[in-house]
Order: sequence, then structure tokens, then C-alpha cells
Amino acid sequence: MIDFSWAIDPVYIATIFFFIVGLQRMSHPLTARSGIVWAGAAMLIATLVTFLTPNLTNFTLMALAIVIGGGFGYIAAKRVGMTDMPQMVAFYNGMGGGAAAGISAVALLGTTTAPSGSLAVIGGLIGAVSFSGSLIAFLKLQGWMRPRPITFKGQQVVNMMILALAIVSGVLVLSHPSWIPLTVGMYLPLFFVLSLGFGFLMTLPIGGADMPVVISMYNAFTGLAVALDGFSFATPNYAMVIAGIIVGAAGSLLTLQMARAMNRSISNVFFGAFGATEEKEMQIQGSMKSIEADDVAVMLAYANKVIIAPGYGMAVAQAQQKVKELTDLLESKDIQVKFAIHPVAGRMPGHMNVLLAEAGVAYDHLFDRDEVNPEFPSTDVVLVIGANDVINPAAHRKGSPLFGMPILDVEQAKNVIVLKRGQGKGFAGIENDLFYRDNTRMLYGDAQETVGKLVQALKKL
Amino acid sequence: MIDFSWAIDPVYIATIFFFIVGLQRMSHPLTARSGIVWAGAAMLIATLVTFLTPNLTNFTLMALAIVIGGGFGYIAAKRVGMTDMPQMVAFYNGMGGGAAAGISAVALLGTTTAPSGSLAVIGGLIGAVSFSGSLIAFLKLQGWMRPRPITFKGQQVVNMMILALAIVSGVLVLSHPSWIPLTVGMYLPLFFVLSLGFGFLMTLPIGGADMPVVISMYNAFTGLAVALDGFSFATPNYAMVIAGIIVGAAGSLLTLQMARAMNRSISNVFFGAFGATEEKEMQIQGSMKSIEADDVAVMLAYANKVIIAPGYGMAVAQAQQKVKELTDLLESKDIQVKFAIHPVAGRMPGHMNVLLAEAGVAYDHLFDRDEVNPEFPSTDVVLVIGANDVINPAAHRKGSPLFGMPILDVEQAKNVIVLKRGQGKGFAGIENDLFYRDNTRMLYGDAQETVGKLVQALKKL
Amino acid sequence: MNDVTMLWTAVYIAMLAAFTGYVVISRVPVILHTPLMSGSNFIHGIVLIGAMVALGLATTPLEQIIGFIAVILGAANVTGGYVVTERILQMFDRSGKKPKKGA
Amino acid sequence: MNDVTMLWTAVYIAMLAAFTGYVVISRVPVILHTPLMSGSNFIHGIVLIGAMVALGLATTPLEQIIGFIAVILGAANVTGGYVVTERILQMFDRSGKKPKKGA
Ligand SMILES: NC(=O)c1ccc[n+]([C@@H]2O[C@H](COP(=O)([O-])OP(=O)(O)OC[C@H]3O[C@@H](n4cnc5c(N)ncnc54)[C@H](OP(=O)(O)O)[C@@H]3O)[C@@H](O)[C@H]2O)c1
Ligand SMILES: NC(=O)c1ccc[n+]([C@@H]2O[C@H](COP(=O)([O-])OP(=O)(O)OC[C@H]3O[C@@H](n4cnc5c(N)ncnc54)[C@H](OP(=O)(O)O)[C@@H]3O)[C@@H](O)[C@H]2O)c1
Repeated sequence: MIDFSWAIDPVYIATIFFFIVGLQRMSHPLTARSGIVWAGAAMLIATLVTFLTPNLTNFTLMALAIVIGGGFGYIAAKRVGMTDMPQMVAFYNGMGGGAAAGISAVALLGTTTAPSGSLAVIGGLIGAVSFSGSLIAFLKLQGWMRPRPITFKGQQVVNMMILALAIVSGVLVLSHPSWIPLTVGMYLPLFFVLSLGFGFLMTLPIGGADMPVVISMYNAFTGLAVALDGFSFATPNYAMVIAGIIVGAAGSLLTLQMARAMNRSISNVFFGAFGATEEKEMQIQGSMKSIEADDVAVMLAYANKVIIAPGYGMAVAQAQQKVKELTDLLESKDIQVKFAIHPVAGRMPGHMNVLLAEAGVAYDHLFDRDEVNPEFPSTDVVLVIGANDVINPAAHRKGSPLFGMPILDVEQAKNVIVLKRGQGKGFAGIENDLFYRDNTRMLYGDAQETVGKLVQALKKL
Repeated sequence: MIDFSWAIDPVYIATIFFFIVGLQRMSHPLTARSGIVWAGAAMLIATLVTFLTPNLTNFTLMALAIVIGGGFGYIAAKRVGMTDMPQMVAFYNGMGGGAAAGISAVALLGTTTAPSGSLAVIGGLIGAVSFSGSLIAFLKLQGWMRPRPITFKGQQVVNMMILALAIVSGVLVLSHPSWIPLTVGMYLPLFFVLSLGFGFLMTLPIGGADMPVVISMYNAFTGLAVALDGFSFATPNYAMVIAGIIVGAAGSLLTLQMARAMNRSISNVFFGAFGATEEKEMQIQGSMKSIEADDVAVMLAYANKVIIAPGYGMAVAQAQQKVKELTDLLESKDIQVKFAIHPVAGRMPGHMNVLLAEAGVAYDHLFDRDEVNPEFPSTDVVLVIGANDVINPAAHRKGSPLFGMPILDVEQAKNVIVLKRGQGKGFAGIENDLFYRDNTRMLYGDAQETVGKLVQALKKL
Repeated sequence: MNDVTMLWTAVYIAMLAAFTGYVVISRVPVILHTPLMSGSNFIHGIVLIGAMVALGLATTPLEQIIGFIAVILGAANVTGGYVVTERILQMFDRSGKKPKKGA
Repeated sequence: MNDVTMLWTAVYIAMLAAFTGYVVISRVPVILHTPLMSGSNFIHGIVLIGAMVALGLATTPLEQIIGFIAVILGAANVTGGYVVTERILQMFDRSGKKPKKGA
């Protein structure tokens, strides 16, 4: 066979090039797609040329594994609903972490010559933690496991001890001192069991709603593990190193931004039970005043400018399609409609944008907090659809657990209509005195139904 | 002596880190200075640890050269006036190019083991071109050489032939075929003479006013040469490679931006005599109406909002100090004063900002074209101080050489006062019919004097 | 090139990659944070090529099993990450072009 | 590590450096373009360390002379570039903090 292995490096380099260009093109919704398509094509070619790597065997196994894994990944990804994005990301992230741990394991078993086995150990530890942690996150978000935090006394101490043991066994894998009558092959399982265990235990106490932050962090972890595993070969695989580090940087940045937008610190997510600082029973003036869909429709029909503030409840009710209908109807009556998108509305960053885009709302209707906040005073009607925390004025009040969180200042609009099922609290579990304001009216019911009623009523007008 | 050479790589890496951070901090005027100071400190330490490189000799010569070069650079840089920035940049750039060419020469003479001599040849060629080209640019800008384009028939052909000869001799340096009875040491001078010659000849036909674009391009050239020379050593010096490439990217980007803001293409700068498309004698309606400083002062005193549009003439007249005085005086009378800064006002990008900052005008008074253009209609008085092309409405007229160039739309203001010495044209050499508009008045005289008169007159009011 | 040189080369590469990642990603608008997350998921799917080499160099059955699983996981990661990201971005693309049509 | 590997390593580094430079520099506002120009001038002054090594390894008088000149030029480049940039940025710094004081 002719040696085509010279093609490998240039293809890998081109792949990294297109990865970076792909990320750069994500700076705008219209260029983003072509960027990812190029990156995907590059990755496909990179996979193919990898078969040309000198000295490889097991090609049948390799092809089989790719077909199994790829086929499974493809089908699952095609089927998943947009509301289930967070767990899907967690799932694929776990896969990547697992693969990284596997590479480390093979490298440490000694077939590949690792110039620095310590990098393989660290990569294996991080990859394994990301694998098991992401799996828990997936199970919790998918509802296959109790999403509530699972806690017990002394948990942190136990976790830290397991981490310490994992590190010690990692050191033993590398040094296997002669005075202990064990071989590398015996330390290795211990090392991975401990690492996986740490990932499980670290993720168990985290509540379902904090999961997006955790997933984003595990994303960074997997990236790091992949980068470290890039050194598990005779010559370093810099494509893995660079791609891994870029993902590490992306994940870290997103984690921090998300935590900030949720007004929480990272250590708080991992080690603090949320709401410990919950304020004393608040004295709320006034009462919640309900309204009927027909009256809201009239109100809308006479408005000049309507802003829709969607939240997690819209996703739960799968109401985005109806919301799109409502938008079109209002616009056909020459009413200006904008969407106010809070960065952490929903359950993952940018979640609302995706759902609305799926329903066909053009992204130029979507405005982020800073853009839209100055517009509320000149707005006739704000429709709050299944949002709660992201519009809670408690964020402006010292002592509230939400204090300092940047919110959508919907209360400045002339009329605020809140669509929710009942008295349910938001993710933070805090009363929302916006609902008691004089200019606020409650439209109770599942959001899909109530928005549907609004559409009907408006059509009749 | 103890071997401290392990310190070299980490220090170089830290230097690159601080270079990049320094550039990142240039995204805001207030953080920029600390960024460059860190980068400078890192570079100082990098220079010191370089003495620890194994196998070096000639330390006395080295120290002496550093003292001579550094001392000279320091003194010249401390003395230069801010108006003379363009030639200073050209000068230092030439130094860098020369140093790069020198490294290539030493490498090619065979003392250092160059894994790929061809990189040294390319680096030497580019460095030498940058050296001689920058020198011509310096001489022209400094006024030590006729700034007018020096052209002759068939120039392009001659230049291209010299470049081709330089490349051929570079190839000979590497291959020195046995059928030609010459040694490397004999090809090398030829190679460098031809390279330097090409740099000279390529820069000669470029007019003084196009020089900033050229300088920026030579800046990119020097960066590239430095990057290539990073491979002239037994192990590649990646610090040189990375820093060089970053400068190459910076220089290219700036060159393109500048050319765009001047409404010219790069090839036009190098190969086209400017103004070849000059429009037919234009029919200008009306006449230029002059005004006295006292009348302008009254006008200013009754204004609510004044915008100052400075240009190259302000730099020539060294009027920035007086302009600052005028600004303070107007502000003390509660008149709003803003500066409209065109990207290519003056003789290098951002030149006006530097001059005004030197005079103590706070940068929050400076607004770029896009910010300030919508404000002209609500402005009572625009003071055009020594600007011409950047406010020429011919840019809106098809057929004009300026057509398409983004300009400051000062003509939309209620009153436009133009401060210039007489009927002199701008750099582009085109009539400016703004001066003939009904709402335009000319205040003739050297800008330093006339602004001074305005200050006096305003004080008396 | 010895191990020490390789170490520093790696540090240079890591540093530049971190800068590149940081700067490029901080430009992605909030509106695209979900696809950014799944997109970076896709990017670390490059682990597949490493898993393939690991499997290809495996000799003992244990190594082969681990390598086999690693390739499956890597392939699932990269395919799933790509498909999900592309699906999401397609919506933005379409929603930008034909704002009147539903999904 | 052989020459081919070194070549590709160099290409990776060059590519990342180009991306980093491009992205970082496109964020510099027009107001700072003059110091950006002189600042990047300073940065290629790192040529000094290369010139020092070239001189340090020079053995023949010709090499020594060329190396000597290269170090002089490099030192002038780096010092001048730094001083000029710092002087300019100092003005912006000061002009931002004490807008009422002249230079
Ligand atoms: N986006 C992220 O990245 C992210 C990540 C982690 C955590 N979080 C957190 O999630 C929260 C998001 O805030 P949010 O305002 O979007 O949501 P939220 O605070 O969780 O509130 C959702 C509201 O929707 C209502 N609702 C639920 N199902 C509904 C249905 N079928 N029809 C109508 N209404 C329904 C609920 O009230 P009823 O039960 O009365 O109907 C609830 O008050 C924030 O606290 C944020 O910190 C976000
Ligand atoms: N910034 C850059 O990067 C750059 C680079 C290369 C080229 N350029 C070019 O340079 C031009 C810059 O435009 P600009 O409007 O700033 O300047 P300009 O078009 O060169 O015009 C300068 C004006 O100032 C007047 N002037 C000269 N000395 C004066 C003094 N002592 N007192 C008062 N007035 C004086 C001149 O008229 P009088 O003779 O009648 O006084 C002249 O009309 C553009 O064409 C641009 O493309 C800029």
C-alpha cells in the first residue's frame, strides 16, 4: 500500500483552522451555520485520514465502533426535542469524557509510548470525572433520577477523601513502587473506579436546576482531558491539544457568565445548598388580580407596542408555536412586537432563543436585557409567559437571595400580563411581588392554552 | 558558572503572554498604558536571560551594541515630537527589518545551524526590503528627501526584474551549484544588495502622503521577517515566531483599514499615481466668504453645541494647545464641545487623537465618524481646523477621486467655520466646494494664530 | 528536539490556543450560547481521532476492549454534537431568512 | 522529533499566532491606532534576542560585524518602540484622568 500518512498533519491543521473559523462565525446567527458545516466536513476528513496513521491495526473493530457510536449519536441527536437540549449536551459531553478516559487507560496500559504518563493520568482523572458527572446530570435532567439534591452529612469531606485517594492511586499507576507487590494493571482499575466515583458523588448533591452550570463546567473538563490526552502518543497530537484547550476556554467562560447571570458563585453551585440566605417572610402589599383572555386580547388590540418576556414555563408548556402565531397576528394589526430575552431564562443559556427560533420567530425580534430594558416605560403591554425569577423585582432589594441579579424591568410597562398556571414559584423559590402590583394582571392556565385563547380572541376582534 | 539556561524558555513564554495581554489591554485607553509597561518589563527580562543562552561568546560586543542601540533609541524616542510620529515609526521599523536581515546573514554565513536555510533567505529578503523601504519612507516624511513621487518610465518592470534577480541569488545562496565557481560568501552580498535595492526602488515612487499605508505594510513585513528568522537557530525560537506573526497580522489589518478609510486600494498606493482619475474642472457655485475672529467668537458664545473637526493643518500649525484652551473656555461658558475625529485625519491613523491627548483633551471628548455624524444637524457651529479632504462633500459625488470615501458631514451643521491659511488644497489635491456653501465662512491664517485670536476674543466677551 | 523543548513548545501552543478560544468565544452573542455549548461539545469530539489511534495500537484484548469503547463514545460525541448544533443553527438561519414561516 | 514534525508544529503555532493577533488587534479602537502601530513596532523588537544569539554564535570577524550591527538595530528598535508607545499612552491615561490639565 502506498504511504499516504503525509496527509494526516495538513488535514488536522486544516481541521483546527475550520474549528476556529466556525467559532468565529458564531458571532452572528446568519453566518453561524455555514461555519459549523465547514467544521463538520473538516472533522469528517480528519476521521478518514486517521485510518492512514502508520502502524495501526484493528481496523475492523475501529470501523465497527465508529458505525455504532456514530449511528447512535446521529439518531439520538435527530430525535431529541429542543426543550431537551440541556440533557443532550450533558450526554454527549459525557461520551467525550469517557473516550478521553479510555485513551488514557490504553496509554497507561503501556501499548502506546507516552512521553509523560503523568499527563495521561491527569487526563484520565478529569475525563472520568466528566464522564460520570455528566451522566448524573443527564439522568437528573431527563427525569430518570430524582432531580432534587441528594445530600448527607459530611458529604464534602467524603468527596475530598475520594478525590485524594484517586490522586494517590494515579501516582501509584505511574510509579508502582517495588515495595508494594502490585502491578500497573492492578492500580489502574482502582484509579478509574475512584475517579468515576468522585464524579458521581460530586454531582449528586447538585439540584436539577443548577445543572446547566455544571454541564458547562464538565464541558470545559472534557476539553481539558482531550487536550492532555493529546500527549499520550509518540508525537503529540496538537490537533487534540488545541481543540481541547479551546473548548476548555469556552466552557470556563460560559460557566462564569452563566453563574454571574444567575447571581451565584461557582463554589455556591457546587458546595452550597441554594436559598440558605432566604429572606424573612416578606410583607407583600396588595393582592393578585386575575384577568380573562378576552380582556387581554382587547388590551393587546389597542396597544402600539407589546413586549413578550418568555421564561422556563413557555418551554414546559411547549407554547412557542402559539406565541409565534400571536406575534404574527399582532404584527398584522401593525402592533410592534419585541421579545425580551433574559440570558438565563429557561434552563440553559440562550435556551429561549433556540425555542423561539425553532418556532420561526426571526432573531431580529429577540432583544437581550440591556437592549430592551430602556424600552419598558414606553411599552403598552408586557406579556410574561412562564417567566418568574428573571422578572422578579426582589433582585433590586437587599437581603433577597436574588439581590443583585440583573433582571428584566417589566414592571415599568403600562400593563403587565403574567401567564402562569397558578401560584407556583420560580426556580429560586422566592415570592414575586410583581404579581401583586397594581398594573399587573394574572392570566392563569397552561401557557399553550392561554396563548391559544388569546389568538382566538384576537381573531374575533 | 551555574547553568541558568533553563530559565530562558519560561521567560520567553511569559514575554509572549505579556505581549498579547498588552495588545488586549489596548482595547481601552485607560488600560492600554499598564499593558505596554508590563510588556516592556517582560521584554527587558527576556533580554537579560538571553545572555544565559548556552555556547554564546562575544558578550562584550553584545553589551556594547545594546548600550549603543538602546541609548540611541531611547534618546531619539524621548525627543521626537508627536507630530513626527509617522517617520519615527518608519525609523524603528527599519531598524527591526535591518536586524532581521542581519540575523539571516549570520545564519546563512553558516555559523548557526539553520534547519531550513530557505526560511532564512526569505526572512533576509523581506527584512532587507523593509529596512531600505522604511528608510526611504523616513527620509521623505522627515523632509530630508523630496516627498514627491519619483517616477520614470518602465519603473515597474525594472523593479520586478530586480526582485526576480534577488530571488535567484537567494536560491544560489542555498544551492551554490558546483558548475558556477563562486562560494556562498560571494552570492550573499549580491543577494542583500539586490534585496535592499528593491526596497529602495519600490518606495521611491510613493508620495509622502501615502507613506503611512506603506509604513504599516513594512511593519507587517518586519514582523514576518522576524517570525521567519525565529527558525534560524538550532531549536526554533518560538517567541520570535509568535511575536513576529502577531505583528504581521496587526500590520496587515491596519494597512487594509487605513487604505479603506482613504478610499484607496493597496495596489493603487504602490503602483498607481494618485489622482489619475481626477475629475474635470468642477463648476462651483457661489464664492468663499471670509469672516473675522471677533465675529466667530460672538457666534461661539451664543452656541449651545460646538463640534471641532481637526485635520492635518492643526498638526502643521501645532495648534492643539490653543484648541484645548478654546475648549476649556467654551465649556466654562456651559457650551457643549465635541471633537469629530476622522480615522485618517492627519498623517497616520489615530494621529489626531494622539495630538489632542497630548494637549490634555480628555478622550471622552473625541468621537469617531459614526458616532458624530448624526449629531451635525443639531450642532450650532462646526470649527474645521486645518482639515480638508476628510470633510470634502465631493466624496458623495460620482466621478470624484474621493467618491466613496467616508467623510465627516460637517455641512449639515447650522454654521461651518473653516480655519486655514488660504486657498491650499488638501492631500488629495481636490477642490472643496464646502468652502463655497452659504453656511460656510473662512477664517484665514495659521491655525495656531487664529485659534489664539478666538480665545482672546472670547475672553473679552 | 528533546523532551524539554517539546514541553515548552506545548506550553506555547496551549497558551495561544487558550487566548484564541477566549477571545473568539467572548464574541459569541448570548443569543447563540446554546449552540455554542453544543458546538464546543462537537469540537472536543476530536477525541475520536485519538481513540482511533489508541485502538489501532492496542494489542492485548483488554486494550482492544477499552479502545473499542473509547471509539464508540468518541464517535457518538462528535456525531451527536455536530447534528444537534447544526439543527439549532439551521433554525436561526431559517428564522432569519423567512421570518413568516413556522418550523 | 524529526524535521517534518517540527514543520507541522511550526504551522500550528503560526496559525494560532495569526488568529490571536488578528482577533486581539481588531478590537483596538481607532482612537488607539497610532500607539497600536508603534506598539507592534515595539513587539517585533523581540528581534533583539535573535540578534544577540546570532552575535553570540558568530566566529568570523564578518559575522561579528554583522551581528554587532544587528544587535544595535534590534536594541534601537525595541527601546524606541517602547518609549514612543509608552509616551503616547501616558497622554491618554492622563487625559482620561485629569481632563483639565494641559500637557
Ligand atoms: N437559563 C439558564 O442557563 C439557567 C440555568 C440554570 C438555572 N436557571 C434558573 O432558571 C430560572 C429561569 O427563570 P425563568 O423566569 O425563566 O423561569 P422560572 O423562574 O423557573 O419560572 C417559571 C415559571 O413558569 C411557570 N410555569 C411552569 N409551567 C408552566 C406552564 N405549563 N404554563 C404556564 N406557566 C408555567 C411557573 O409557575 P406556575 O407553576 O404557577 O405555572 C414558574 O413560575 C432562573 O432562576 C435561573 O437562574 C437558568
Ligand atoms: N491619517 C492617515 O492615516 C493618513 C495617511 C495617509 C494619507 N492621509 C490623507 O491625508 C488627508 C487628511 O485629511 P485632512 O483633512 O486631515 O488634511 P488635508 O486634506 O491634508 O488638508 C489639510 C488642510 O490644512 C490646511 N493647513 C495646512 N497648514 C495649516 C496651518 N498651519 N494652519 C491652518 N491650516 C493649515 C491646508 O490648507 P491651507 O494650505 O490653505 O492652509 C489644507 O487644506 C486625507 O486625504 C487622507 O487620505 C491620511
